[in-house]
Amino acid sequence: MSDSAKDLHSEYMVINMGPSHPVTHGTVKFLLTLEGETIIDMKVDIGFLHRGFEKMCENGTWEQVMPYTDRLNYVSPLINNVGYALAVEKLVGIDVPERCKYIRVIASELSRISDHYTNIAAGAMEVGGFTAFLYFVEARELVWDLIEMLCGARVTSNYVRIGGVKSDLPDGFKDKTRDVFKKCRKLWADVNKLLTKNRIFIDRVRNVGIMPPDEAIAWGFTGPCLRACGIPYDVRKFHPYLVYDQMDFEVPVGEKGDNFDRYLVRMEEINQSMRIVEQALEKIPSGPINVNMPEYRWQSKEDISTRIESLIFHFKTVTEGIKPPPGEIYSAVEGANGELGFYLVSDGSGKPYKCRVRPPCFPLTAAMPKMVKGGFIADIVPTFDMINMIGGECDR
Amino acid sequence: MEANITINKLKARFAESIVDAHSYRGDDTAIVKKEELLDIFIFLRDDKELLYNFMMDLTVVDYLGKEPRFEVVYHLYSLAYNRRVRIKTRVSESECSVDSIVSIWPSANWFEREAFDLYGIVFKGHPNLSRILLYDSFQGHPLRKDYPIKKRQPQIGPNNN
Amino acid sequence: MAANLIESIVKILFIFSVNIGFFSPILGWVERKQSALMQDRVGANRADVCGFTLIGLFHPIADAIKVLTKEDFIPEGADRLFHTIAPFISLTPAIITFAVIPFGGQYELFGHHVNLIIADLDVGILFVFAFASLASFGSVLAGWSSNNNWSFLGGLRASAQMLSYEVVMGLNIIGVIMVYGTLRLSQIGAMQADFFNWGIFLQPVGFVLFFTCAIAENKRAPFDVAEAESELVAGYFTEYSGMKFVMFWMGEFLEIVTIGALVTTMFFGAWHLPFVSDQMLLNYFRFAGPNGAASLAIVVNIITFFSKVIFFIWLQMTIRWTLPRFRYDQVMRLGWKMFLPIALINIFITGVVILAK
Amino acid sequence: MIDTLKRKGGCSSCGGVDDDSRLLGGSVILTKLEAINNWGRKYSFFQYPFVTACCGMEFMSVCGPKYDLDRFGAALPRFSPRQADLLMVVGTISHKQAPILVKVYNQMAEPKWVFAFGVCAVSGGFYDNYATVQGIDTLIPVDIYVPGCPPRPEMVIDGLIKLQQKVMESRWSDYPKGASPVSNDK
Repeated sequence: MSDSAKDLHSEYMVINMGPSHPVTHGTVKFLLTLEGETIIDMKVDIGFLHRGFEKMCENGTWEQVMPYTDRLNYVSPLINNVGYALAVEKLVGIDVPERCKYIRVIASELSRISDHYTNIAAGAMEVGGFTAFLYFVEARELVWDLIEMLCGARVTSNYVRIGGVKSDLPDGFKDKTRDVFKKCRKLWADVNKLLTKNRIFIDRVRNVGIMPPDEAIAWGFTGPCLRACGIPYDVRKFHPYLVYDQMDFEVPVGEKGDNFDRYLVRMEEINQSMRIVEQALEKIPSGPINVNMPEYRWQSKEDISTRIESLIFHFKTVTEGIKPPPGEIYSAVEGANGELGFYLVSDGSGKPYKCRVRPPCFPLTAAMPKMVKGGFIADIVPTFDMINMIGGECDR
Repeated sequence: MEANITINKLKARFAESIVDAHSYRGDDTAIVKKEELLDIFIFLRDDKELLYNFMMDLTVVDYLGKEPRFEVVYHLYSLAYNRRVRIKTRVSESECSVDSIVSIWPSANWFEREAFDLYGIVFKGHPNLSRILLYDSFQGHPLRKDYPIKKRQPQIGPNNN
Repeated sequence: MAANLIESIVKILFIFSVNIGFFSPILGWVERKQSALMQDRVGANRADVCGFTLIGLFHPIADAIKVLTKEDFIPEGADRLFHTIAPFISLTPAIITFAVIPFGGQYELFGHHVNLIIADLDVGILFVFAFASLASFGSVLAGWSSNNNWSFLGGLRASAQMLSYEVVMGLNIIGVIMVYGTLRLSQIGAMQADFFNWGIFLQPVGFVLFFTCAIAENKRAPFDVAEAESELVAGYFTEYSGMKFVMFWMGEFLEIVTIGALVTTMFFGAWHLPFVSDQMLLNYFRFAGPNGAASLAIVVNIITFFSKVIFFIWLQMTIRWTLPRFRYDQVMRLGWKMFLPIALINIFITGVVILAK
Repeated sequence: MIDTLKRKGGCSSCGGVDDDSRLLGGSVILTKLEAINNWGRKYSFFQYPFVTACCGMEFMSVCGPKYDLDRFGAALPRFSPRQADLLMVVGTISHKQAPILVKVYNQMAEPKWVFAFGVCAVSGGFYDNYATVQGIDTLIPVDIYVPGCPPRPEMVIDGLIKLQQKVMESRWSDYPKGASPVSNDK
């Protein structure tokens, strides 16, 4: 700085970015201290979407938690469903049938694809690439068609049940998936052309929001953001759940841990997830989709109207809830943003005593100031997009 | 037994600090005294055979009616050995404070703020222990079992409890 | 004298109606439809009058009605005077610059000499620049007078960006001036009667730089850092509502037209069809008598000119919906560290070539 | 509380219509002007997306290629409340968020409309607890309610068309709506 800058009266500009600001998606507030365009200091305020998830869970039965998990990471609700169901099953000690495992893998991966689409689309839109945004919204729409076919809902699916899934794969699902993936791959290629080699886009995201691997671990990064730093930690590989150990897929890793690496990791994960879905659809065995434990499983509608025991069990599970044995467990799945952990405490009653979610984007958001300090205002945009903070999950 | 290496090492090193340990459904759990929490965590993080470098989760469970009332639960993960452990420490209502572990894992910063916000546990030595999910004018700690679920404290607008 | 007056008034009315009456509303629609086309959408098409929708052409009218009846808001603590005049300052230059842009040749019509340009200034290009740089005051004043941090940042960005790119744009023009040896835009146009004399062949680098700088000057994507939606909410016009806010947009749209017209005039043969000079046109239309031939030639000139302008408008729209936004410092770096040296080298090479001839 | 909201413009059929018809109702020109004005307004909603939660995903879809809200002239998002006509409240409003919503509403220039998108905005949805506002109509007047968790795009489009009809039926006297009744702002 020259002498004139010292002599002149100058002060930092303190500016409030959000919570109702286009980049903050309505659920986070940045308090910025700026020197010109450079960020001197940043405070992050979250909680604008705190909806009392845990309190609601503690006041409902174990089954009634399922719809609330949909709305944690509302971009990939099926993964949350699966994560919660697996956690309760671990608490009870259920092993679900093979076919159910495959269906859950398919559902999770479809959800992951749509999550990454949304994330990249939003990221592209916010750096000004509106066309790329709409291409991926269109691709996501196609994937949602599949999800709708599977469970009848587009966004909040409520598809997985403790000890199984709501319904079997519909007829023609495999063919439809093939069609959809064909179109999705084409749109993926379009977006790839629009962004990956676009000099302006690369300039915006490369070397921005860098997180070195050791610090990323210390800050609790997981998921694509950690893999972008070069650490191949993926729950699907490290603690294989369901049938991920029988699937052939790769875990893409980045080198630098900047926003461009995060973008590339997500782009590649879309492809890998498609591979998993295709493999799962090939290998899926026939058989039941629910465990044969009437005190835990959700009775099928057909049985309820034809069998008296089913009706009784249905009545009991709905009114009192299932009753897992007292104890506590922690179970993690690979969410779209990272490790999605459920810590459940049961006191033996029909309601969860404690249902804690380990939100993957919570520590990521906490590290925002670290990643953008010293950068420009404009750097907040891609960084915040690439950490993919989802209000429902971060604030719960 | 390989699975219990963490517990065994902890027991060998901090014999009198470990109140209890169990391994329910494969989850290794140690309940420790809160006085030696920081030393235990530094040991877990730095020991060559443990290397718990991830502080995955921090939460609190409110056992209303029991004494001590609260349990602070830490979930750690070791990338090098692909191992998880749960450390718990008990905190009474009258003296509900534990040492902050932000100096060991920066990721604990927000988790501790959240625990403070929702359960009112004070983390001693935390750089900025303030409310995070709720607003400053909020009275009480909503996830405590004695907080009524529908007790609203609006900042603006009608209070239709 | 009276004939001259009538001629001027007719020309002014023509350009005014084309710009304000046709281009500025229609461009809003074009932008919507163009983006819809690129994004696999349908775009606005529901506004109807008596059941006719005319592929959404009524939407600009609906927008205009709504905007005219929208509350005009001046924020607390704002400088009322400057807040009010800023949009006018922003809009006026875009309209005025069209005065010196020729949209046709010179003809004898009913014994009267018709020059298809409103004001044939001998410093035409300088006039354009003088007024174009006034537009930056509009953004700066808007940003400063709004008493809003985001507006302020937007205004700062706008002023820095527009000033920088004006420098480069001016240097690009020097190449053109050197080649044609005149500042008069009608003469530059006339000299491009020969296809291989078009500016694009004589100054290819100049064209690319000029076009890019012009988009940057207009603050359109990918250079829209001054109003960057995701960073600065709406930039310097965050605090504007209703008609004043739309005036910024109209200014932007009209500037798109002006840029198209300038590029056409300087680099793409102005009103000339390739390989067809005005004299040849008159010869083609000999069958209609001297006055008829001149009138037909004028029509052909105008159609040619505006077709080219429309092409460049389309090009700008396509660029806007394809590319992401630069970061502010990257815009400045591009201007000063890339374009400025290239423009200087371009002038140098042009000079060497002219000397060598 | 609810009474105030209604008077402030909760619905178009109550309030000042009677006074208005006595003053201006007979005038053909004014009625025609009103109709033209309403026609312009209904096809030119610049929306302010107040997107907070899950419904935002459907909101993206509604603006996306398949459903394309732009067909109705309502796709242009303006993130400055001064320039927006339609406040799209998309998602749960928590008590922490409530003052911001009210502020944004007050900052909007007249005429303005509010679109409650999703059941959380309509009534709080199944989040009946300490953290969430039980419907944004306790804070600001709402013009159209679209329930659903989240509503399907078809429902949103239906809601928008209903809002257009409502705008078409509105009178001069329905505006201005003024500041939110719960706020202290003037």
